[in-house]
Amino acid sequence: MIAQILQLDGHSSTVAVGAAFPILSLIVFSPWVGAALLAVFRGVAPSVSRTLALIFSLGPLALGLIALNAFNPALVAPQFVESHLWITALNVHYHLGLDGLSLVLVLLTGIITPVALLASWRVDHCPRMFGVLFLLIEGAALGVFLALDFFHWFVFWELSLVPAFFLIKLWGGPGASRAAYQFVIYTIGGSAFMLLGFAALYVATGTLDFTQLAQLAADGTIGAKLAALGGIWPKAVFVGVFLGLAVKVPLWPFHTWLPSAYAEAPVGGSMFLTGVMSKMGVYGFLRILWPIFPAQLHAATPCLLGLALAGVVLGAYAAMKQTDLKRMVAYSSVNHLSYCLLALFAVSYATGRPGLHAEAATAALSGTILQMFNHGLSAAALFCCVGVLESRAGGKRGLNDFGGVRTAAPIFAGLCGISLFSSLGLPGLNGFVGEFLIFRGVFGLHAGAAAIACFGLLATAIFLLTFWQRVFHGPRAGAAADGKFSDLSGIELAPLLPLVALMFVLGVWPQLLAGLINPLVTSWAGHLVLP
Amino acid sequence: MIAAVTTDAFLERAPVLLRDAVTGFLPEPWHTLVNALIAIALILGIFGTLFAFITLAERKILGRVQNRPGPNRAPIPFLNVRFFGLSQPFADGVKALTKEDVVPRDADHVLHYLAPVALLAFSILTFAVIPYGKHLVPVELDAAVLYFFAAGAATELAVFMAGWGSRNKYSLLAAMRALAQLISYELPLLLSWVPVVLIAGTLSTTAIVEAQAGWKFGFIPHWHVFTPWGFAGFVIFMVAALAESNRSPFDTPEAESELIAGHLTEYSGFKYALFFMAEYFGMLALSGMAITLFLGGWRAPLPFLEFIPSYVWFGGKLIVMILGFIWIRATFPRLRIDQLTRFAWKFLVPLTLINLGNAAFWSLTFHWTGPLQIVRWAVGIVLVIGPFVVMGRKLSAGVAPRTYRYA
Amino acid sequence: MNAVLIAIALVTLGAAAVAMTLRNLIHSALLLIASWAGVAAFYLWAGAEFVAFAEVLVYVGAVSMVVLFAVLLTRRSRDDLTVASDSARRAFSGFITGGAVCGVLFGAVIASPMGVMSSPTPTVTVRQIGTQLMGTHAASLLIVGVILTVALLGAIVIASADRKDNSEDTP
Amino acid sequence: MSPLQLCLLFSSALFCIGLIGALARSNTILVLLGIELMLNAANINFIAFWRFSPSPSPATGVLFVIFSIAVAAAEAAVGLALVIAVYRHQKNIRLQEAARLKG
Amino acid sequence: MTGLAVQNLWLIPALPLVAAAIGALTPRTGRSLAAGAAIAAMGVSFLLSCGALVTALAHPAAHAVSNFAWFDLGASAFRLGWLLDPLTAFMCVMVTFVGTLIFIFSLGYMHEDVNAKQFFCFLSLFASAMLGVVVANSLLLLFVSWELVGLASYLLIGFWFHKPEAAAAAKKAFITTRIGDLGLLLGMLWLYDSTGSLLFFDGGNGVLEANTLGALTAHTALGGFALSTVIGLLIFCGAVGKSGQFPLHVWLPDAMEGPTPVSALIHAATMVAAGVFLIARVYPLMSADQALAHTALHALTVVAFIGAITALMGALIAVAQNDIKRVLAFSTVSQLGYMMLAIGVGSWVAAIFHLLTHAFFKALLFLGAGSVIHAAHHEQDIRSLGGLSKKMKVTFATFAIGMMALAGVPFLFSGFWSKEGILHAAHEWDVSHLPLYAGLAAVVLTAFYMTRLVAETFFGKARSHASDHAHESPATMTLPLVILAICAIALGFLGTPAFPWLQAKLLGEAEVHGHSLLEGAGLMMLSIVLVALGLGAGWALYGRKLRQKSTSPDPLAAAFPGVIAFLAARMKFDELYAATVFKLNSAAATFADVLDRFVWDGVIRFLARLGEFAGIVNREADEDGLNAGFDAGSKSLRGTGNAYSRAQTGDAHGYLRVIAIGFVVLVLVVMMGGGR
Repeated sequence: MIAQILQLDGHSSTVAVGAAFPILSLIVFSPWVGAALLAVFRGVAPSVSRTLALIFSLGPLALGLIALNAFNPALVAPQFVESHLWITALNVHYHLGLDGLSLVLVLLTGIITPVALLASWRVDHCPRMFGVLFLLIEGAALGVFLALDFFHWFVFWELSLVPAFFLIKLWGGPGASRAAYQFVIYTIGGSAFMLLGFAALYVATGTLDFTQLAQLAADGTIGAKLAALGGIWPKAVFVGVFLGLAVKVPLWPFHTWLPSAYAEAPVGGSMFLTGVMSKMGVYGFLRILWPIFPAQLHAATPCLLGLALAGVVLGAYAAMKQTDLKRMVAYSSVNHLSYCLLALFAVSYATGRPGLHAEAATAALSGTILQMFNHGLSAAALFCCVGVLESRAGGKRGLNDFGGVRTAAPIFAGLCGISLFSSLGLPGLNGFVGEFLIFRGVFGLHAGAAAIACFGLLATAIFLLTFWQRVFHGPRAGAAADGKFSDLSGIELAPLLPLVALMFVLGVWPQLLAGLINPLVTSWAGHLVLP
Repeated sequence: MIAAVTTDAFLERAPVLLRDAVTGFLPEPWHTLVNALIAIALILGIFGTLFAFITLAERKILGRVQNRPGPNRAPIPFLNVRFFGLSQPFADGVKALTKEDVVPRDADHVLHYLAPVALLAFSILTFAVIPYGKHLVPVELDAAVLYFFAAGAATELAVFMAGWGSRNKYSLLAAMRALAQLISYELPLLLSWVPVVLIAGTLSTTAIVEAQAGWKFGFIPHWHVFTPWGFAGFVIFMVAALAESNRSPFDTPEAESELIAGHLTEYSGFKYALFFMAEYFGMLALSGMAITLFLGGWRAPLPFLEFIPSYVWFGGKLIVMILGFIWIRATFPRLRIDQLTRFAWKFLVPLTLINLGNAAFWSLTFHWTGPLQIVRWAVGIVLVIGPFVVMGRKLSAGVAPRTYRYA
Repeated sequence: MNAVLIAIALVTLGAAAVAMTLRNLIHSALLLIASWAGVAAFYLWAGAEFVAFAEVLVYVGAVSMVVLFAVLLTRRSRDDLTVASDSARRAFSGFITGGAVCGVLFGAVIASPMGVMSSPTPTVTVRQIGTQLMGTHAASLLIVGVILTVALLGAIVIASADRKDNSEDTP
Repeated sequence: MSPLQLCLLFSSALFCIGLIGALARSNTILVLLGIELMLNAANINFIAFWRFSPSPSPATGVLFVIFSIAVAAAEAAVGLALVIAVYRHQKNIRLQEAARLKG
Repeated sequence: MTGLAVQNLWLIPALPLVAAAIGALTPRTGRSLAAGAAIAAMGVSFLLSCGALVTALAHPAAHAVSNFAWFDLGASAFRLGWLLDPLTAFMCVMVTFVGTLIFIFSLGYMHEDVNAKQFFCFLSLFASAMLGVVVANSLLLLFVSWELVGLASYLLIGFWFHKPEAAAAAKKAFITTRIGDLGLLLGMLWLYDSTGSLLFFDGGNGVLEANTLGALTAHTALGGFALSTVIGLLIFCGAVGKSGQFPLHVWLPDAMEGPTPVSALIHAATMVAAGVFLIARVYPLMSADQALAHTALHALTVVAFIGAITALMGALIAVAQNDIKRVLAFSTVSQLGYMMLAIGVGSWVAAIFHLLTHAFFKALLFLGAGSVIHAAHHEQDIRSLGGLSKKMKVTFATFAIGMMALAGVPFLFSGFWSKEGILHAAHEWDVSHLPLYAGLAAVVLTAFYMTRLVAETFFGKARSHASDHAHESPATMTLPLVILAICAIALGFLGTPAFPWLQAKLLGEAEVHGHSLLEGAGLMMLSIVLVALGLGAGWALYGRKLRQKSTSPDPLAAAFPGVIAFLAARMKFDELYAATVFKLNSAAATFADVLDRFVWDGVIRFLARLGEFAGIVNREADEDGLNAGFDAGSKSLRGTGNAYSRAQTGDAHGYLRVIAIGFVVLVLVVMMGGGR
């Protein structure tokens, strides 16, 4: 209805440009408008600035839902496309578009950001700037998910680092400064390679538009053009882009910045980092690396599969060894995101080989996207829970600093438990469907990888249950020993409840998401050929 | 007034037929003018009489409520029969007319004179668009509701003129208070009928009444008040209307114990009577508009009662509303000015905004059927009750128990 | 037809002109309200019913109140009555400039050839206005809404006194 | 003289009255009111052109006036709020005395 | 009475789920609401299950299904569904009936617990999941419910989570079963990958239907086995975990840390039987390779041997346990081994029969034990009990019935008939008779340890303060005992060889073909003798000379101290796993951590130092060379700005005037210019 009034129409706007309502630009820039406003209003009361930030962070969600209403999942091509010539000399277009993948991630961002802001409600140190940075980072992430031209895609990609840096450094824990620098320099280092790669790609092809590049890649012309550059360029371009993305995800062994960054960031920051920022990397893999460099990726997959498996298994095992709860959850993120990459690499691995099942590839790719969304929810919820623990224990968050919390705070224990079980892929909660589809796909594409990855599942269960057992069970001990450990207050419930509700809803009714992405994924899996 | 539709019952058409019979004696070009004059005369006559008897009814009912008889001694002139004191209003009128008209020396004479006139003129203007019956709409306007409230907006001006023109600090203070109150409640008043316009899709009063035709299950009328948002809107409208017409419990502008008689302090005699009359007219007009917007206008509540002419229904509803006003006045104590403004801004305005969203939800889900219909109602009701409870708690949280530092 | 227009114009202009010369601010504000009402009458004359009512609602109902409040809130003791030293010069230059603009405008209007306009009074229903507002002009409507909200919030922020002053009042 | 020209003359006159008021008066409130008059004059033009245009169906003039009224209301609110702020600061509302940005 | 259509079968698991939701959402004080909802939901589910049974028995051979799309996947959709056949129906009736009784029992048992409402919430969740397992027509839906069953079990074992042992036991149970579940998951993936479906029955396309099975057996997978063998064995892994089969049985005894009704419902009657049910459900798949002559191994052979080992091992360990619940727990392990054995030797019907009878009498035993524990203030050591037969007459009588049913006392008790069926099937198995011998040995041992249990618990004099002051439990606890005891006797007559009604219905046969009891008389005589032997030995050792003090030595342990100590330590399985699997696990964790901390981080640090050095070099160059030029440029810009700012007078009138004059001038220019 609203969509009709705004004359939004996924079908027609794929071709007609300009006349349509620019909903995607609104999605991207509405948080920035909020950030600007908030930045201008100095001296407003903290509660006001928090509320304002929350309201503006809800904007993309509302707009995303409007877009969802008008979205036609049956179409594979990007919808609501906005394309305007921007820099003529570089053939750069301001090009935004929304397909099922982007939509899912836009909705995820729209959900996680307000929830993270709610979880940071108690941030006392300059809440206005906190809100500003959060809105900035939200806009940047949305820009990454919606941009279809490398130029501003990269701008958004890098812009997302700046607020993240300040969020970690200024609001983080004792080691925050070091972690922030490590995080930013590591990721920028990766991005630099990527920029280099795209520069070379531009020289070779003359365009930076993702859809055009993918088209060229499908034709096979891109390989020829890169080869024309000569030397090591064809390989170097791929490696550069790969490095940029692999650091961001992160792919094992480029993940060492992650635990400290996640652990030192403030609660809301960790939630956003794990919920949204880590998805940017996987999104890059799906949107850029895989469509544009299918052949190179295929050639590298035997090695990459190994790395992804290492992420799955060793990530989980490393988590088992952590005593800092935040680091533990951070490592679980490494583990979960590696599943996504595992699925993608398996698809790429099987491309062009005999016995490729399109159904398996469909399942793997669907699973990847579902897993991205679901991991966003459950990891954010877990970080939120750890944040609550941390606030109760006066900053301590060791595995052994607690005991018997379930006696002291049953509601909190229940919600945290649901998040934990969602994270370890209990059926009936959201995590299961994605993991099942990934395993189903990977098994069909590379059975051995699936079998090894099972160890990851087991290890995940072990360390998450250890977390649960040590912190929540047993006699009351540590920070929960005295009666001061209170159950959740209303404002602490606020971020957890929507997340947990979504876990249930998506666990029982995955069609909500699967319906959005299925045609897209099916078409991807239907065109698996090497140029 | 539109031409009578011959299919209606005779009684339904009677007023129009009567009017046409009168105008029929005149040549064609005069018809419009004479019709308008007849309408004006009728409105003035009927509502004037109604005003007179409402004042009496109010005094009598208040008396009864407060355990005293109320006015009962005024006799019918020359006959010396005390017919329950029914002639009291006329006696009052004669008294007001014959009293000396005192104007303070320093007062701004023009404004002092203009204030009651403007007030009465504008409140009479509002009567023009209310559909009193099936064929009884004085002026059919496309933007009738907007017209109604545009005309009503001028009352504030009159209050200001009265307060400022009197050159009396109590008058001025009271006028400022009155203005603060009027402006505060103008907002919920305006916002509370927006959902009706949203659902009915029109600003025309006749069309809004038309939109409330029919019955669900054959006995629940499709009046707007019988929907979650409509009920909330109606209640808010009535609360705001109370405040707009300076009725108790929102009668702070004329609070005798605080400000003598408010902006009316320097008025006496007939000008005072005019103010008095204008306020009652305003109340009547707002009631009429509430009936039109929420209570189905002139429509009968049950199908088998349709044989009773529409204007009778309208009149009946109007009288019920007025009695409600009187009842409220007899029941509630007066609010303090800060409570009053806080109530408007922190409670009514957010509530109306949420109600607007509620109505939007209602209109977006018009196609829901079966069990979804239940969901629709449940959501609607929750959207009314939830904010009411939450904000009600917030509102009363800091207020009760009340402490009086200077009292 | 024209007579009505001329009457409306005379009333409106007269009220406005007198309002601009009066020393009593309240009177001039009230006269300006009369002039706005005249403008509303002009809209009615031109067949723009909705705009007319909106004009009354906004100007007569709302802006006038704000103006009157502002006048009352900024009254000083006797300072009001003193005439600024440069007021004659200012008035003179104002008249000269305004007259020049007036002359230019009148000249332009009279000089421009306006064909015979015999079109009937156009009708525009509220429904049309509404659909256009929510349709083609939806973006503008949103922007105006934002501007209004921001302006009102800003006005409150600017006009509100320091918080300390009225802490006494809160119970 | 055609009605349109009359309308335009009416609006020009109103505009100039507003302009003269704004220029000649030193009271900031009156200056603001003059500006309001000028805005109204502009609105009259919109309506006039809409009323007498060959094809008035799209109601653009009306919509323009609606937006204009909304913006004018915002302007009035902000303007008068500024007046009050200035008054609180310098105890009078002479426009020529409010010439400094620093306070 | 009309039956329940398969389309409405989902109601049976849904009702307890609703009860669980109610339990979860009520505050802690709402325990009567939670309990009432749970019991009511189970009761209604029981009635519905009876309806389903009526439907199923009307056409016992039919597999009525109701499938629906869950979510879109590729060109089609991923589908789930419900299945109604006699197997499902019998299981449903059993689960809901036993469940209802146990829920009622819990009312009394958990009366004093502050978290009782949580308990009923978890129980309902469990019941719902278990019924989900039973009615599922899709391996995935079964797996989903299966995992939820595991979750509920986890929550219930850890119900007294403030006890560290309970928390640890819960985790152990979850992790151990999950190991098996991974096998099940892999099997499921493999099955899905090779057939494209996970529905059991789907109008000819289901995985348990003939043409799919044919395709599965036709392919060979790893090591020359048929695909169906490999998949079947992987699925069996899940059953091993869930049903406490060797070598994943270690969690089941520890699970007795949970409240006793939980032990009765989950770890005796239903959940642990889910593994057996699973294998019975996918029996067509498991047995698909039977027709293949050239294969090295049949899946069912593995099942049979695992079952036999488990049966014997469980019985052996049970002999040396002293905790009343541990004895019963190992007896459960042993009985589950029997069931697996039955399936392995090809008679899944016998397994299900035993499953049903076992559910009743083992639930009875556990509840009886619960009653004892409740009365004796949570004293569980049989050495400290004693003399309860006088004080708790109802409990003693019903417990004795359960004990005799378990021990297989002939003819009257259901356990005899179902066990007889299994031994009979094992006897007829032509691959090996080793399982039969193991089974027979377990018969003796079972009778022996049960006699010991009863003698120690109920006879003699009270050997502790707690058992001295024991008194009969309330009616909410004894009533279920009585009902279960009746069932423990009556149920056996549904499936006697003379009139094997249950077996016939399960197999989908319309008519019941009875056999003469004399057909397997030899074997039956043998087992009767063995039961008598076990009972006699038990009575001789423990009954004749009753224990006097709780510390007095065990006669058997006195005779064979080494063996009994080994058995009492549960054959040192936990120690074995601690030394191998756990060590490996923590070594892997340490490896991963060290890799991260030192190797990868070291690389990064090195690169960072390199960058830092480059930065230092760069800064030196900048400060001296570039900065000076910029300073001069910026100074001149500032001057221009100063000059321009003079025009800003701040006089608003002035601005307005300038604008007006400018306008006039512009208009004049345009007009003079000819109006172009």
